[in-house]
Order: sequence, then structure tokens, then C-alpha cells
Amino acid sequence: AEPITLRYLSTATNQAPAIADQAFKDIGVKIQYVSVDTDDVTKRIITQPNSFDLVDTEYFSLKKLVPSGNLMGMDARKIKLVDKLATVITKGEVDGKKIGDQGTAPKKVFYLEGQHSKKFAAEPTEWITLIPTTYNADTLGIRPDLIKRPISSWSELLNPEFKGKAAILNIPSIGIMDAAMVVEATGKHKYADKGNMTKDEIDLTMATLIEAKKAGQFRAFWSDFNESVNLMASGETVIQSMWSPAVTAVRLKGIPCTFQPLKEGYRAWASGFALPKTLKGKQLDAAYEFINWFLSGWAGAYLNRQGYYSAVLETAKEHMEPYEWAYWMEGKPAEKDIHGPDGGLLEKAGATRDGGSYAERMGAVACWNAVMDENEYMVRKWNEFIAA
Amino acid sequence: MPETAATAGKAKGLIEFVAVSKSYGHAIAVDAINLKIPAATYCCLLGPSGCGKTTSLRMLAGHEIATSGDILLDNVNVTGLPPAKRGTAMMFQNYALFPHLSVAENVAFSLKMKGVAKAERLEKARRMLKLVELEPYADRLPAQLSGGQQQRVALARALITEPHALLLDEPLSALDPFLRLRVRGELKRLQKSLAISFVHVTHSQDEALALADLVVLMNAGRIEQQGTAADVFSRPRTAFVARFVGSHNVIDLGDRAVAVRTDRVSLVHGDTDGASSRQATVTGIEFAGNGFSVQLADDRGGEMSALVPEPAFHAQPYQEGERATISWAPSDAHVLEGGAN
Amino acid sequence: MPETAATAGKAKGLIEFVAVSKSYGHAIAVDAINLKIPAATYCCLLGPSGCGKTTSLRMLAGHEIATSGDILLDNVNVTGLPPAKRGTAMMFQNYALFPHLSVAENVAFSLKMKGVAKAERLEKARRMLKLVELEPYADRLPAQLSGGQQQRVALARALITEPHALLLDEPLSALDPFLRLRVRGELKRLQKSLAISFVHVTHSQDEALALADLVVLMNAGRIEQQGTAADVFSRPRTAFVARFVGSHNVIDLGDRAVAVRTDRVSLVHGDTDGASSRQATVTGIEFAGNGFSVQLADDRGGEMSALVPEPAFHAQPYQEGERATISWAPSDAHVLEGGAN
Amino acid sequence: MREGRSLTFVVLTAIFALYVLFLYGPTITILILSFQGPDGGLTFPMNGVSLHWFSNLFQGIGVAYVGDAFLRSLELGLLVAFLTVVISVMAGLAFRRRFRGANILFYTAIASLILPSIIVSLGIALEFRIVDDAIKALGDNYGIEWIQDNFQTLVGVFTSGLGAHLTWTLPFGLLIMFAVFNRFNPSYEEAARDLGATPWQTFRHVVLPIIAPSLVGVALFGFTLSWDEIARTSQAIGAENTLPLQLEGMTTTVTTPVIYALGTVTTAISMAVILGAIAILILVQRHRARRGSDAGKGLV
Amino acid sequence: MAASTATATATLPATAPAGAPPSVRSRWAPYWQAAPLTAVFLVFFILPLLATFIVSFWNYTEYSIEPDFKIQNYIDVFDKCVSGLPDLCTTFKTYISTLKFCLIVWLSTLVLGFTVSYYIAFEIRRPTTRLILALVCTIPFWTSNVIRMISWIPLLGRNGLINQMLIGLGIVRDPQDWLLYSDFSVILAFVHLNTVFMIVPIVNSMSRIDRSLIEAAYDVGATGWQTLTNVVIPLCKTGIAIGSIFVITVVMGDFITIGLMGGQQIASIGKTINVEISYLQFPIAAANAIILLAVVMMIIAAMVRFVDIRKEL
Ligand SMILES: Nc1ncnc2c1ncn2[C@@H]1O[C@H](COP(=O)(O)OP(=O)(O)OP(=O)(O)O)[C@@H](O)[C@H]1O
Ligand SMILES: Nc1ncnc2c1ncn2[C@@H]1O[C@H](COP(=O)(O)OP(=O)(O)OP(=O)(O)O)[C@@H](O)[C@H]1O
Ligand SMILES: NCCCCNCCCN
Ligand SMILES: [Mg+2]
Ligand SMILES: [Mg+2]
Repeated sequence: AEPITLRYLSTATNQAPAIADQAFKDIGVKIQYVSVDTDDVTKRIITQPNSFDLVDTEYFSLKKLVPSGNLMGMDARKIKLVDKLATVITKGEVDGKKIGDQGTAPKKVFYLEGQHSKKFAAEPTEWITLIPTTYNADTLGIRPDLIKRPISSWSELLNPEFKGKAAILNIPSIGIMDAAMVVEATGKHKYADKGNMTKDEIDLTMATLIEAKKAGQFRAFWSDFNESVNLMASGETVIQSMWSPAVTAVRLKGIPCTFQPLKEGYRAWASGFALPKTLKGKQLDAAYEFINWFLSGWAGAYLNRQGYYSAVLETAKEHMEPYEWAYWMEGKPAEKDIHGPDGGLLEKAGATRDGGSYAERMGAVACWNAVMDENEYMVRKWNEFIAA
Repeated sequence: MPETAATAGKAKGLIEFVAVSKSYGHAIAVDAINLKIPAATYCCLLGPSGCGKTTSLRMLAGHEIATSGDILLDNVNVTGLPPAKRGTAMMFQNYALFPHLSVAENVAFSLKMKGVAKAERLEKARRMLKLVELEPYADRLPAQLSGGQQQRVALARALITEPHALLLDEPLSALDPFLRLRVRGELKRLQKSLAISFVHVTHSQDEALALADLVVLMNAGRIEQQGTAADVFSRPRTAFVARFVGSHNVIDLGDRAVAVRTDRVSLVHGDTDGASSRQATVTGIEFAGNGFSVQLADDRGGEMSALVPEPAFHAQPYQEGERATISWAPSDAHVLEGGAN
Repeated sequence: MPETAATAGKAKGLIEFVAVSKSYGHAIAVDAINLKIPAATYCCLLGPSGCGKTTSLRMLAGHEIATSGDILLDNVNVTGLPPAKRGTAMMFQNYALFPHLSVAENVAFSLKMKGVAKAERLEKARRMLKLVELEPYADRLPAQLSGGQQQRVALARALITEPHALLLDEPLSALDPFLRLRVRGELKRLQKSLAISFVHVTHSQDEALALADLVVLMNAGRIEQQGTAADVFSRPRTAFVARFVGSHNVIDLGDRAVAVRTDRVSLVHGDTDGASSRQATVTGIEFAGNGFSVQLADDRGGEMSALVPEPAFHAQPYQEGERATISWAPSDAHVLEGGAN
Repeated sequence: MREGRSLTFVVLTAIFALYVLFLYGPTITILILSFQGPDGGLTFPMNGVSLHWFSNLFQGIGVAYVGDAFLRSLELGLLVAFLTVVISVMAGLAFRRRFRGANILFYTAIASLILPSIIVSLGIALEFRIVDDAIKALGDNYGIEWIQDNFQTLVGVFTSGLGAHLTWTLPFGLLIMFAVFNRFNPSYEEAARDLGATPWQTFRHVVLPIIAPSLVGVALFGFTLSWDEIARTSQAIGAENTLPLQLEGMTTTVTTPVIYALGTVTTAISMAVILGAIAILILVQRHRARRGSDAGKGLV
Repeated sequence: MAASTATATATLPATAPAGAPPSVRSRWAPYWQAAPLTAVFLVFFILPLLATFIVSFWNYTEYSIEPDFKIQNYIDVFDKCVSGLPDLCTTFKTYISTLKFCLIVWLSTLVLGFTVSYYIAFEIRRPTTRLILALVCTIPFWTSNVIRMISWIPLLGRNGLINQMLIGLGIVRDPQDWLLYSDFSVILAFVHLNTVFMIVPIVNSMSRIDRSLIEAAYDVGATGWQTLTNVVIPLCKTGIAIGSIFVITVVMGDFITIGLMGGQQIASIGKTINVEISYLQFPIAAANAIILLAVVMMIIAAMVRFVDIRKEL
């Protein structure tokens, strides 16, 4: 029979051909990637919900996506490992300890009241918004060779010392949170929720950004994984907010780069699978089958080796060598050389991971990527920032 | 002259314009002309720019629809017929040869349009090209031919439709002076051998003189005079014709105006009295090939001109500014209709 | 003729070409010509297409640099000078009026370039326009003028620079026949009144005949003959000239070739013997305004033509195909250099 | 103007040479960098020379389906070229005569050319969105199951995308046709009619062959404009990207010289298309010329 | 030079009546012939424009747009534009930034494009050479714009070829930051991408200038510069206008070049619209688009007042 093809919408960084190949080998489902940038994933879900069969999007977008009614609640009963999903996502806990939940923490938007409900449920239900795929905690990436001194606070991002050599994300809702981390670090203001600012807080934060921009602090704003890699690797920037694997990618080019743990903590994010409301029949079955496969370990191990974290840690562990697990998850020095999922050498034996273990990293999360209630106002202020 | 050919049994091309008019909006291009061209006649349309020559020709060809009146060709009323149904064929000023088709294909074009098979139509085209002595050029493109050769291709293309009348709009104006002479001889010969009518629009009097059995001189949408070349050139009906054909002095005699050819007046030095004469001052002298043309301002305010044969001129040359008397034999003067204007 | 004007004190425009050549790559457009045009002369350059007329004129104007040789204007060697420094002014074939400038601005252009103040230059332009009778049109754009009017604007624009020599490249070819006659009269008058030289390139013999004090006939980059119009037209030096100017029979007498004007031969019916005569067959008859031109194929294989005056023709008309004898007075035959080819 | 190799000429030649250098600098940079060694990066210096990135490219570079986008753009480009020719020729014929609305249509075409592309693109997106919503509302209100279940959108490469491209290529096509017909001698058509051709025959056998070279030009123009169009497509494309949009996405996601290899390949292909078209034109002309050349040596 | 005279006459604007077709033919032909063009413009241009206009008065949320009639979108666009004076509001700042690029790019492409066109049209005599040079100018046009743009990065970056060269030659000591992610790099890329839009229409205009007009100017004593200003420039006004319109509209609506070459930190009205669209704020994006349209139309209307564009056709 014709293999079923699923159109998989997400950003390009979420699309590893190896995962698609393996899935086809294991379950005979063909994955066809549709790659667009972060904002466009959201836009497509809302404006063209027919253009994909499966989407990998971020939890913070759900505030926009769910009211559109274009996605269906995922039937928890059909997800075999639903009980094993990382508690960081489902409950906001690491090893039973509560972590920061400012912003759109996944637990706040994890359940729906009904399959086609447009409301989030406060208590667990059997309708899940997104089945997590990856998550991580972002911080600043730096070039230790060019900075030559310890960095320990988000406030360094706007330190005039790095004039013309700093960068932030070009995604307004995330960029403003980086700025909020800076504002708090300098003690200028303490936010009730950095992920849901009042208009005044937005004004204050943007004013800080504008001041920095006018002073020539920023080299460029980056929009996606590799752009951040390029900026850092080519020496255009020496300090910028970054993703963990991107730092690894810079190091892969033989250029020193650190994923710098900071005292104020991390800004976390998580993404997951959703299905369009209209998916049905064999396509729907195949989608569930693929998601179950995704959680069953091979893909998780793959993601973990990239430097992200996977949704079901137990199964991923089964697919990783113990020394790998120790390096990536436990923050231990590498016993052997560490290789990436494509086999390339990432770290020599003896290296330890920046920021330490899973528990240390995810335990230090301060806030989550978010969409604010005042989003519209924020976008307007962002345009003002760009025009400044 | 035309009668001889027309009376022959196979002669074709009897053309009649009956009160034919053409107006563009309010402007009248052709104004109720009546014209009968006998079969197998070489007819030249002459006249100043904008007088309606092209318009008349195009109405005959069917490329322009007459506003009123009828056009007949060999006793068929063709006024409403499309161009290809009329039995006319047109040769355009720039020949309008299809640049993408070979000479043979150009000539065979009308047969192709009729659906004649390829072999047959090319064979016919080849025969036609033989007639105009272009067989060896059958496979060339028009751009690879000289002007004169192009002209003959256009001719062949027109003639293959076996027209009763061939219409030519300034066919020679694009040729250089040498070629023009040669080609005009060929046109005349062809017309005679085909025994059809040619209607040929021209600006050039030489051309009309040399070719026409029938000269039709138009002015402002009307026919001013028609007749043999000798008729029109020697006996202009009106002052307009006399001036247009040139080589005529238009003399206002008060009650009437007459025309006298410049080679029929005689010129003497100084002021002399006499009937049929004018005292005048020499205003210019031009060599004219077969004599000297002496320009004069006559004392009554007219301009005149006399052609003095070379030997006579050399014997007693005229100088500018000198006084002279111009006179003519009353028999050489013929009366113009409508006075001197 | 030119001498009269040239000898007058203020006459300008003595032009000398000394062994002037121009080649384009390997092609020689003008081949070591020597030419002296006296001051205040109306000179016409004639010759077949591509013979080098335009090239010669443009070298004189300074728009083309001579490959070798010198050009002198009023005893100044201008060979290396830029166009505006030479004292020549050029009238282009299509007039080259600046389409974005009004008539007055066109005429005033050279003054503007010199930095003359606006009021002054427009005043001068107005006076110039008066001269060419175009004052009322001063504010029009060139596109709003007729061909003849445009021509006069071009003239005014050229003359305002007070040139010693005015150069005209086929200035009349774009005009209709009526206008052409009028304008050519104006040109001649103007040249006389300004007492400068005009060098006028033309294809038309009529024009050259009517205008030229000095006719220069070129062929393949060389000067074939120069002299007064009467000289060149009545006494062609070579067979080429005789054929080019037309109205001549070139007769190969074996040891030498002679030219006889077609109006100096006499034609009789039937075969007749005699010295200086040829038996021939009539191949065509054309009316030629002042008589009938009878075309003949002579029995020795040549083509000849005779102009038979109208009365004589009407008395005893010729028919195509009939035999006739053409003869000439030896005094009318003059010997051609270089034989019959 | 007169003494040719003047100072002006020398200065202008220098300026022109610099301009060409400026123009080709990036293209050449891409070309060179696409031959980076396997360890080379996006910037100079070259780290060895290899075909590594080309082989990488042909193995499929994983991140995105460039191959699909490439074929899609090719298809779209060819379709746009074809439609541009057909529609422009028809309109060109229409504009040779007076017709009511001619002026409005002409100025609409001009407006379409000069309107910032982002606006056109947004407009098309909005329009389709409204239509989509209307169709869905229809489905919901009348319980039309097919619509409720299957209908998603009319937006797509070959609907809204094609339309967006046409608003860009047609004005050019139309302007070229104006120029072509301005120079077209109507006596060709009269001659054809005189020789018995019907209007269609006249067009088919006379007008079309004569204007054919210009049509190749229009087609090339249409293809190139479509091949490289981003701004107009950006909002009006459906689920599937065109090549330039894909490339734009990749500029932010690809960190290896494979993108330069891709640049080199796409340039080579567009050049091949264009040079191929020119070659065909030249061949056709040669062929025509050759037909006659042996016929008669004595060209009179 | 005689050759150039010959080509000049050959390229003179056709004096024949504009290809007037045979007069005897169906009156309806033009209507069906123009129908496809009309249909395309109606569906993909007129209606979208209308939709934009209508939607600019609609309401919107994060995830939907709703038919309404409110001018709030326009009020939002001009937020603080009057009350905030003398500080400029976002919209004014964005327009000033966009207009600044527009002006600089327009002037640069005009001067460069005109010079290159002049060289091709007047200094090159052989028609084949002329054709080849014109082709040379258009060939890079066939490389993807995006790739052509990003290929500036290895040249202009902090460690790029140019900086290495400047440092190597001892011209500067430290890498020059202003080469990339700056106004400079944006302008450079714009000029690089758009000069061809100037060259094509200007060369076209220039090749229609009868060469004898230039000679006539020299003949009556004009210098080269005078000929340029008094004859050449006035006569290729139309080409200049057409090229200018292209460049101006492209720059006014751009967000890709400014984004990529400006490090995403330079504002342009196109970028504003684009950001709003990505946040699904279609109505305010539409309002911005309508305002942009008005601004561009005003610029072009001003330009067209001096030149008759149809003349060129
Ligand atoms: N299509 C047209 N529309 C309006 N007026 C026209 C049209 N065609 C011709 N005319 C006018 O009709 C008159 C006669 O024109 P026509 O072309 O027949 O003149 P012509 O004698 O052939 O002139 P020429 O010797 O210049 O060719 C002129 O006044 C001309 O302007
Ligand atoms: N720029 C040029 N390059 C090469 N050859 C040229 C050039 N200009 C003219 N020629 C050649 O020089 C010769 C003389 O040309 P010229 O234009 O002077 O002839 P002409 O007598 O004016 O001819 P016409 O009567 O046709 O105007 C011709 O053979 C022509 O082909
Ligand atoms: N392979 C999964 C990578 C997911 C990266 N998404 C990052 C989004 C940060 N906002
Ligand atoms: Mg006419
Ligand atoms: Mg010439």
C-alpha cells in the first residue's frame, strides 16, 4: 500500500532528515517537512490550517492558536507514554521541585476542556494541547576568547563594553523577555510576570532597549538558529541570547563559545506536536503513530545529542550510551569523545557541559517564552524600537 | 490608346467609381468622384499630398470602406466585398513582403490561405517567379534581395491571385533613381502582356508621363482632370493643373486665363510692345538640362518663366535684373476653366 | 559664375580639399580628393549612393576626422578643429531640430551655449526667424511645424552662427514636390544674399541643375567631374557621368566612345544607311512632357533613346517593334575619356 | 562625440569597468566560495578547494526541500512566462484599436507595476482570506459537509501565487507589446488580407511569426521576473514555497557553503535558460539566412 | 560616426501611425482580446486593493479579523504623531528612514545608471558591442536576489574580504563595522540590485535620441557638458522617470533587503507591515499599506507631472 505521508510544519531547525528516515524505516510513515520561521508557523496554523498534517510549534503560541479553533485536542488515551512526559512540562517541576513559571509556562496551557474547546483547562483532562517534542533553557552565548573575563549576569548583554557586538532575537515576544532579564538584573525594576507585562512595564523595557540601540549596542538581530551561529562564529557578535545547540555549532567550527549560566536563571521554552482539527481517518491514525514513535526513544536520543531535551527521558536514555547520558544529562565530564547525532565530533573527552546537568539547568529556569495579554501593544512598541 | 487593349477579348479590369465618397469624421478625404477606367488600362493617380489618392486606391482594394457611392470591377459591384473577393491585388509602397517567409513562400501565400497543397502551390509560385525572372532567388528571404528584386517579388505575389486589376501605391518611391527607371519599364511591359488594368499612385510626373494610358489628376478629394498624359500635360484644364504639372505659364488675361507652355513662349531682350506679350524683369536663371529656364517677374505682378534653348541662350545670354519681353502665339495659349486661381 | 560673387569684398567660404582621404578600417570612403570651391559658391555634390558625398561633407563640418589630407576654409587649415570652431554650419538631412525646444530656442541655441543672456539671444533669434519668415511660429515646438517650416528653422539655427560655409546634406529629400521647388528657390536666394558658400549634397539632378554654380560629381570616393551644371550635363567627361546625368546616348565607336544628347539625335522611320547612324528597333515609347522619348535597341547590341518633339511625333508616330534609324551630327558627339564603360 | 577615444571615453570606460566589478563582485564571491573545502565556512579565507558542497547539495541538504521548491518555481516560471506571452499579445492586439476602458486598463497595468509589492501581496492574501472565510461560512451555514471537511483554502502556488506573479509580469509584457506593435507595419496584415487570409490566418501566418522573436523576449522576461520574485509572493503563497522564498528561509538556517553551491547552480541554470533561448534565436536566424545564401551568388 | 548616424535614424521613434490595424474588422475583437488581461488585474489587483482598503477598517484579535468599521487602525498608525511632537512618532520615524533610503538610493542609481547608460548608448559605436555591454549589465539579474544579497556578507563582514584587505594594506587598523549591518550596506545592496532598473529604460530612451541632434549641438558650439544638460538629459527624461519610478517603488516597499543587510534593526514601512502581518494584525497592516500607497502615489504623481510616460511607448 501507498505509504502515508504527513506534512510536518515547523521551523527548519526542528526538521532533522535523519528522524524522518528513521520513522519511515520503523513505522512506514513518510514525513514531508514544511519549513518556515517561528512567526510563520503560528501564522500558517491560523490562516492555512489545511497546509499541514502535523505541526511542531511552541507552547507560548497556544494563546493565539487555541482560540482560532484550528487545532484539535490530542487524545491522551492514544499517547502511550503520556504518563512519562517530563514533569518540567506537565507540572513545572524538576525532581518534584517547582521551577519558575513566569510567562507562558507549558503547564498553564497543557490541557483543553474538550477536544474542540477553545479554553485551557486548569486541571488535567484527556485533551492535550501539544505533545512535547523538545524544550530547553536559553541563556546568553558568549565568546570567552574575545571577552576574556567571567560573565555572570544578564545585565552584561547591554553592557556598553560590548557596544556593536551584542545581539538579541528578532522575535519581538522573546526579545523583550531577554531585555526584561537585563532590566531585572540591573535592579531597575522587578516584574510580576516578565511574560505578561503591563503597558507601563512594556514601555520601561522598550525604553531600555531603545537606549541601548541608540548607543549602538547591537550588531544585528537574529531570527533563527543558524543566523545566531553565523553572527557568533564570524565574530560579528561576542554576546547574545542563544540556544544550546547553536553554541555547540559555533564550537564545532573550532571557535570558543560558552553557553553561559547566569545568576538570574534561564529563559525556557518548549515545543510540541499538534494536529489540525480536520485531520481524520488514516492520516490521523498515522499522526498518532508517528507521535508515539517520536516519544519511544530514538528521536529523543537524537534530540538530546543535539543539546535539546526530549519529552520522555526514560526512553531516550535507552537509546543513548551511558557516557553520553552522563555528559548530556548529568553534567558529568565526558568519558569519551562526544559525537553529535550526525556523527561529528562535538566535544573531546573530559569536557563538561555548560550549565551542568538537566536538573541544574531546568531547575534554574526563571521564565518561559510567552505571548502577553498586551501583545498588540508590545508589537507596536517593538516597531517603535526598530524605528528608533 | 487604352481602347485597343480593352477591345481585345481577354482584356480585364474595367473599373468604375460611381459618386464614391469617403469621409473620416467630418473630414472628407474623397468627394463624390466618378471615374471610369477602361479594361487593360495603365492608369496613374496624381495629385498633391493629401488629395485622396491613397484613399481612393484603398477603397478600390477593399481596405477602406466607401462612405457612399459604388465601385464596380468588370461590371461586378464590389463595394461591399472583402479585399480577397474583389479581383484586385495590391502592391504596397514598401512591398510588405513577409520577412519570415522565403520568396517562394511569399508568392505562394495566397494559395496556402486557400488550402492548396504545398507541392502544388510552390510549383505555381515558381512559375510566377519565372515570369518576373526571379526563379533563382526562390529560397531567399526578402531581406536578402535588392530593392528592385523585392519589388518584383511583391508583384509576383500580387499577380498569382490572377487579379483583374493591380493596384500600386507609390511603388517606385523607395527605389534609387537608376533602379526606378528600370523598374518602371518592367511595370509597363507587364501590364501590357497581362492585359489587365494597373492603377498606380505616384507623386512623380515623370512616372505618370512615362507609364500612363490614363492620367487622373486629383485635388482636394476631387478629380481635377483625366485624360492621356499628353492631354493633361499639354492641355491643362484648370490653373491648378497647369501649375501642378509645371512647365506652364498661367496668364491672367482679365476676362479669362490661359496657359502657355514655357517652351512655347519666346523671349527677347529689352521692352517690346505687342499683343500676347508681357514686359518683365529677369529674376533668375536656372540650367534645365535641355536649355535655360529664365524666371521673370512680369510688370503686371505675375511670375512667368521661359525655356530658352541652349544655343539661343549662349548667343544672347540673359542676366538677372535685365528687362525682357515674353510673348506667345495665341494658338499656343489655351483657355483655363475657372480663371487663374 | 561664382567669380562674380567671390570677387566682391565680403564674399566668404573659400573651401579647399587637399588630397583628403577617409577610410573606415580597410574600406576607403573618400579617396584623396582635391577640390577647390571659390568663395560664395553654391556647390552641389552629386553621385550614386555610397560614393562618399556625406563623408566629404562631414569631414568639412568636422563631424568626421580626415584620415589624411588637409581641409582649408578661407585659408585657415581647419582639419583638426572642432565643428564649432570651423566657421561651418551644418543643416542635417532630417533637420535635427531639438524636439524639446521651441522654434526660437532652437535658433537661439548656439547663443545660449556661448552664454548670451536670454533676452538678447531670443531677440537675435527673432530677427533670424524674420529672415526666414517664421516669426509667428517662434513659440511652437518643431513637431508642430510642416516639413518646409522645419527646414527653415534648421536654416535659421545654422545661419545664426554666421558661418562662412553652410553645409546641407540632402536638405530637400524629405519635402513634397511642390514644397521642394519653393524651398530650393529660397535656398538659392539666401546663398546669394549672404555671399557665403553652400555645399549641398543631393541625389537629384534637377536640384543640382537648378542650384549649382559648381557641380561636383563623385564616384567611388573620387571626383569624376566638376564644373558648371551646363558643363557637366552637356559635356560629360566619362561614360559614367553621361549615364549618371542621363539624357545621353553613350555610343561605342570602336576606337573611342562618344556621348550624344538624346535631344540632339534625329530619328527616321525604317532602315537608312549613313555615317554616324545606327539601325535599330523601337522597344518603347514614353511621353516626356516636352516630346516623346523613343527607346531603341540598336542592331549592334546597344540601347539608345531619342527625344522626338511632340509635333514631329504626332505627324509620324512610332510604334513598338518598328524599325528606325538614329543618327547624329558629329559636332554633337563629344568624346568620352576611358571608353564606353 | 567627434574625436572618439577622448578623455570622456576613458573616464567612462573606467566607471563602467568599476560598475561591472561591483555588479559581479558578489556573484563571483558566491562562485568562488561554493568551491570551499569540506571544512570551509561561509567567509574567506578559502579552506581548501572541493566539490564537496555541490555533492552535498545533490544529496539533498536536509533542512528543506530545495529540490521540490526548485521544480515548483520552474513550473510556475514556465506557466507565468506562457501566460504572460498569451495575455500580453492578446491585449497588445486589443490596444491597437480604440475600445472603451482602454485608458483605465492601461493605467491599471501601470499602477500594478508601480505599487509596492508588499501591498499587492497583502491585498491578495486578504482577498483570499475573505473568500476562504466566506466559503467556510457557507459550508457551516448550510451544513455542506464537503466544505466543512475538505475545504481549507484557495491560496496556493498556482492560484494566488500565480496571480501575484502575473500582476508583476503582465505590465512588462504589455509595455513590450506596445513597443512591438508600434513598430509593426500594418501593411503586412493588409497584404495578408489582400491575399485572402482570414483574421486568424493573418495572425497565425503573418503577425505571429513576425513578432515571435519579441515574444521569446517577453517569455524570458516573464520567467526571470517570476523566478526571482519574493516581495509579491511573500504573503500570497500557500503551504509550499517558491525557490526564492525557500532560499530566503535558508539564509537564516544554513551555515555552510552549500547555500553558495545552490547559488552557483541556480545562476548556472538561469544563465543556461537565457543563453539557450538566445542561441535558439540565433540558430533560427542563421537557418533562415543560410536558406538563401547558396541560391544566387550575384546579388544584384 | 556615419554608422552611428545610420543607427540613429533606424531607431528613431516610429513616425507611422501607431500600428493602426486594418479598419475593417469586428468591433468586438478588442474586448475579448483585452478580457484576460482585465480579468487578471481585476482578480489579482483591483479586488485585492479594494480588500486591503476595506480590511483597513476592520477589527482584529490575535487570531482573527472581523468585519467592522472603525478608524482605530489609522489612529493607531499615527499614535502620538501629533501629541508627541516635537518627538517624532514611530510612523514618522519609519517613513523618514524609508524616505531617506529612497532618496539616497534613487540618487545613487540615477547617477550611476545614467553614466553607465550614457557610456553604452553614446560612447560605444558598434551595435553588437552595445548589445553585449547591455547584456553584461543585466546578467547578474539572473542570480537570485537573496543570494546576491547575502554574498555581500563574506565581503563586508568584520572579518570579511574588504576589511582584511583594508587592514592588510594598512589603510585602517581595526575592522570597519560600518561596512555591514549598517545604512551603508543597505544602500550598497539596493544600488547593486536596482541600478539595472535605471539602466534599461535610460538606455532605451537614449538610443532613441537621433545622433544628428548631438552633432547639431556640437555644430553650433555646445561643449560636451552643455550637450549633456541641454540635449541629452531633456530628451531622456522619460527613461529617467520610468527608472526612477521603479527604484522608488521597490525601495519604498522593501523589507527583505533592509532586513538582511541592516541586521534587522533598521526600520522600513515594508518591515512594519510585514511584522504586523506575521502577528496576524491584518487590518493595521492594511491601514499601513493604504498609507504607504498614498505616499508612493504622491511621489509618482509629482514625478509624472514633469514627464509624459506614455510617450516612450
Ligand atoms: N485614417 C484616417 N483618418 C483620418 N483622416 C485620414 C485617414 N486617412 C487619410 N486621411 C485624410 O484623408 C485625406 C486623403 O488622404 P490620402 O492618404 O488619400 O492622401 P494621398 O493623396 O494618398 O496623399 P499622399 O500623397 O501624401 O500619400 C488626407 O487629408 C488625410 O489626412
Ligand atoms: N562609419 C562608417 N563605417 C564604415 N563605413 C562607412 C561609414 N560611413 C560610411 N561608410 C562607407 O563609406 C562610403 C561612403 O559613404 P557616404 O555616406 O559618404 O556615401 P554617400 O555618398 O553619402 O551615399 P548616400 O547617397 O547613400 O547618402 C560607403 O561605402 C559607406 O558604406
Ligand atoms: N529540534 C528542535 C529544535 C527546536 C528549536 N526551537 C527553538 C525555538 C526557540 N524559541
Ligand atoms: Mg498616399
Ligand atoms: Mg549620404
